[in-house]
Amino acid sequence: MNAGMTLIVKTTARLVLTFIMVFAAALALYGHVTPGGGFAGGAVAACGLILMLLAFGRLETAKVVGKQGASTWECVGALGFLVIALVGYTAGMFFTNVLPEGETFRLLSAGTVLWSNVAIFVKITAGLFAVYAVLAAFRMAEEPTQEERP
Amino acid sequence: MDLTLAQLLPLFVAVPLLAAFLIPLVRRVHEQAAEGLSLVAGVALLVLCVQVWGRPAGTCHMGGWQPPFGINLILDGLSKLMVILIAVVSACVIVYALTYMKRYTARGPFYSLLMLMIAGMNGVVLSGDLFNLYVFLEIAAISSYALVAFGTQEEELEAAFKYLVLGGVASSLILFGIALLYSLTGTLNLAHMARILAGGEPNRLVFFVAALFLGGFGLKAALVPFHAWLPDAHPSAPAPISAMLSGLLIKALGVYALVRLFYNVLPLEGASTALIALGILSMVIGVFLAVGQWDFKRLLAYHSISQMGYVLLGIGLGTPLGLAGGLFHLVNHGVFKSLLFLCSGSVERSTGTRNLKELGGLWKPMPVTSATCSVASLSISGVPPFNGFWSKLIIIIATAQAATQLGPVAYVLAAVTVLVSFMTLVSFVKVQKYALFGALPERLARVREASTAMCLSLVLLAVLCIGLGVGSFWALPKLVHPARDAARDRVGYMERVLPAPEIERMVLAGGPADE
Amino acid sequence: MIYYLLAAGLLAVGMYAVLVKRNLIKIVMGMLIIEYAVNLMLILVAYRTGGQAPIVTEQMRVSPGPFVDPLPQALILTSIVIGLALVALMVTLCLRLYQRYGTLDTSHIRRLKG
Amino acid sequence: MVEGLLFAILVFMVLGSIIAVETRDLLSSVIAVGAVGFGLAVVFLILAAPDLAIVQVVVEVLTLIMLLRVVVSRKDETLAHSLRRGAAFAAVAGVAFCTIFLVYGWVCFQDLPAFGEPLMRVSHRYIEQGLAEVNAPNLVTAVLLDYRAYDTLGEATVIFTAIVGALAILRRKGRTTDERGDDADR
Repeated sequence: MNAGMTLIVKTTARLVLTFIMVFAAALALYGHVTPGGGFAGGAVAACGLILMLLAFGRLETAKVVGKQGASTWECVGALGFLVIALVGYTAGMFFTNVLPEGETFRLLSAGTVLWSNVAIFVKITAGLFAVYAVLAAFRMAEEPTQEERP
Repeated sequence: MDLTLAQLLPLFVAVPLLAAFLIPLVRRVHEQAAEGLSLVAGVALLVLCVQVWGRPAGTCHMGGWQPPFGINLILDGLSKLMVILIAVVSACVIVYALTYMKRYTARGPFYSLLMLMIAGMNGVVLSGDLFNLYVFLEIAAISSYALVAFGTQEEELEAAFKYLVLGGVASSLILFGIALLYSLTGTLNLAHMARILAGGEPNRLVFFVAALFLGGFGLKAALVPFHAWLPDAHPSAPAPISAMLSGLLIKALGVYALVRLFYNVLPLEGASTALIALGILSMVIGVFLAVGQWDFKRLLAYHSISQMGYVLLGIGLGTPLGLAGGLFHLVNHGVFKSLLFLCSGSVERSTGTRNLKELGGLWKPMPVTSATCSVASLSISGVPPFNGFWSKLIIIIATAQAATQLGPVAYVLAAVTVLVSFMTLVSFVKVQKYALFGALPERLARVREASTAMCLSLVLLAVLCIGLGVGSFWALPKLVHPARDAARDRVGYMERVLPAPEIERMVLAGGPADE
Repeated sequence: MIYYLLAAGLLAVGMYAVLVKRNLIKIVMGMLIIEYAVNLMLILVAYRTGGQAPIVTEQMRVSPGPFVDPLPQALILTSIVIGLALVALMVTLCLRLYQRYGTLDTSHIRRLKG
Repeated sequence: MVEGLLFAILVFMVLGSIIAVETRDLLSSVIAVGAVGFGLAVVFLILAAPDLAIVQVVVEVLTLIMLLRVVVSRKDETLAHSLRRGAAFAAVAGVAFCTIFLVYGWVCFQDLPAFGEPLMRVSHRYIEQGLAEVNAPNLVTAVLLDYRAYDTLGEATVIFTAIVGALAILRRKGRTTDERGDDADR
C-alpha cells in the first residue's frame, strides 16, 4: 500500500487523473450553468485523489496532499463559505448575494454562487479525501504513523 | 453595538460555527487556542442572549429572500427560552471542560464538535423552515454521536453505534415526513405550511406524518418506547457531554421540535392524548429502571427519561397551566440534570469509579461537589424551595385540573405523578447515602476536590437551581409564560412570519416580491 | 401511488435490516437503504409529467419550458451529503469496534447491561 | 414510457435491497446495495435530475469503497451464528412492523397529490424568476446556493462534523495515561 501498484497502473492512473481533475474542476466551476456543482465536483476530485492514493501509495500521495494538509484545506473551504455568508451579512443579510450578477451563461455570473461552489469544492475534496486517508491508514494500525497528535 | 434583531439572529449560529471551523486551524499554532476560542464563543452567546432578552419577537430573512421563498429565522418566546437555556448551560459546560478534558487526547476536535453541537441546537430552535430544522438537527446529532464515542473505549463505541443507528433511523423518519408534507403543501416554511394545513380539510396524511414525527422526534427525546439508546449513550460520553446531551440535546432536538410542530404547525386533535400517554409511560418506566441502578451516571440517565416524561405530560395537557409547567420543568431539568452529570464527572474523575457501592463519605474531601450535588438532588426530587418543586407542583395541579377534559383518569395520573416524584426522592436519597455520607473507604483516602474551574461551573449551576426555585415567581412570567403563549398561539406564529396580505400577493399572484 | 408505495417498501426493507439484523455491516446497509428510500420519495414528489430538468439553456431562454420541481432536488443533494456523512461515521465506528472485538456480530459485542 | 421504466427500476431496487439484506455473503451484500444505489442514480436521470444523478454515482462509489474496506479485511466472512434464539421472533416482529407501516402508508398516500402533478406552490417562483433574480441557469444551484444557501451552509457543516468526528474516533490513544496538566492547575 505504501509503495503503490505496478508501473502499468501508475501510468494509466497518471493519464486518467488529469482528466478526472479537469472534469471535477469543470463540474464545480460551471455548476451554476450546467448540471454539477461544488459538491459533485468535490466528490469527483476526492475520488481522483483516492485513486492516486491507491495507485501511487501513501508516501507518494503525501507529497501532493497529506492528511494534515487535507484537514487544513477542509477548514479553509468551510471558512470560505462562512465568509461568503458573512460578507453578505455586512451588506444587509446573512447570505445576501452581494456580487454583480454578470452576464448569463458565462463563468463569472450569478454573483456569490460561483464562489460558494468553489469553497464547497475545496471543502468536499479535502474532507472526503481526509476521511478515506484516515480509514486507509487505520488498517495499518500496527505500525506507528506520524499523524498521531496528542 | 446597536443591532436589530434580524442582525442578531444569524450570529447565534454563525459565532459557534466560526469557532468550530477556526479551532482545527489555530490549534496548529497554539496549544490552548481551542479552549480560548470556545470560551470566547460561549461568552459571545451569553452576550447575544442579553441583547435579545427584552426584545419583542421577530424574524430574520436569510439572504434577503422573503419567506416562504427563502429561509427565515424566528425568535419568539419559545425560541428565546431555548436559546437562553442553551447559552447558559453550554457556557457552564465549557468552563467545566477546561480542566476535565485534560484526561483526553485530541482536545481540538472535542471543542470543535462541542461548538458544532451548540450551533446545531441554536439552528434548530431558531429555524422557521422545516428542512432547515432537519439539517441543523443533523449537525447537532452527528456531533453528539462522535462525542459519545470520544473516549474510544469499548463501551463508548458500542453506545455510540447504537445511538447513531437509532438516531439515524429517527432522522430518516423525520425526513420522510418532511417529503410527504412538502408534497401535500408545496412549501417548507413552517408558518406557510401551518396556514395551508389550517385552511384545508382534515387529511389522513397529516396523521401519518404526525406518527412519523412522533417516532422520529420521540427517538431524539428518548421517550419510552424509543428510549433504548439513552441509558447507554448518556453515561458513556465524557461528563461535560453527558451534561449537554441530557441537559440540552434531548430537549432542543426532541421536545422543542415536538412542541413547535404539534402546537404551531400540524392541525391535530388527538396529539395531546398521545403525548400524555408517552409522558406517563416514560415517567413511570424511567424511574423504575433508575431505582435499581448502582452506576451513578446510568442512574442519572434513567432519571432523564423519567423527567422528560414530566415535561411531556405537562406539554401534552395543553392547558395554559400544564404547558407552563412542562416548559418550566424543561428549563429546570436542563439546569439540575447537567449539574448532576457534572457532579458525577467530578466524582468519577477524583475517585476513578462510578459505582455507588464503592463510594462513600465524599462530603469531607469534596465539599463543593457534594454540596452542589445535594442541591441538584433535592431539586430533581422536588423538594421545596428548589426549582424542581415548583415545576412539578404546577404539572401536578394542571393534571388534576385536567379532570374537566379527561375525566376521573386525571386524578389517577396526578397520583402517579406524585408517586413517581416520591420514587425519585428515594432514588436520590440512595445516591446521597452511598456517595456522600457514611465512612470514607480506605481506597479513597487521598481523594481531592475537583479543580477550581470545575467547582466554579458547579456552583454557578447550583446557584441557578436555587435561584430558579426561590425566584420562580420572577422566572415564570418573564421566561416561561412568553414561551407558553408563543406555543399556544398558532395564528400569531403565522402572522409573525407571513402576514396574510403578503402571502396572497406573493404566492397566489406569483409575482416578484423582493424585500 | 404505486411508486410512493414502492419507496415506502424500500424504507420498510431498510428498517427491517436495522431492527432485526445482527451484523454491523448489515445495519449500515439498512441505513443506506433507508437513505435511498427517503431520497427516492423526495424525487418522486418532485416529478412533473413531461417536465424537463430545471436547467435553462440558451435555446429556451425566451420561454422556459415546463420544468420539474427544483426545490426537492436541492433538498436531495443536501440529504445525500448528510447520508454520506452518517455512513462515514458509521464505518469508522465499525472499524473501531472490529479492532476492539475482532467481530462484526452484535450478539458478540453487545455486553452492555440493559 | 417514463412510468414503465420507473416502475421496473423501483421493483428492481426493492428486490435488490431485499437480496442485500438477506444474503449471507457480505461481499455480495455490499454489491447488491451498490446496485440499488446505482438504480437510484438512474431514477434521478429518468426523473429529470442530472445534478443528482452525478452526485449519486460519485457518492455511491465512495460509499462502496468505504464499505469494502471494512468487508474485505474481515476474518469471519459468514454469518453462521446469526441464527439463534430470538432471531425468529425478531424477524417476525420486524416483518409485522413493516407491514403495518406499509398498509397505513398505502391508505394515507391516497391523500397526496397524484404522481406527476406537484403543487409547486413555492417553487414556481424559482422557475419563473430564478434566472432573472439569481442569474444562474441551473435552477437547482440557484435554489441551493442562493435562495436556500443557509441550508447549504448546514450541509457543509454536517460533512465537516462527520469528518472531525471520524478523525477523533480513529485517533490512536483515547486518554492521556499520565494525568499531566491535572496538577498544574491546582
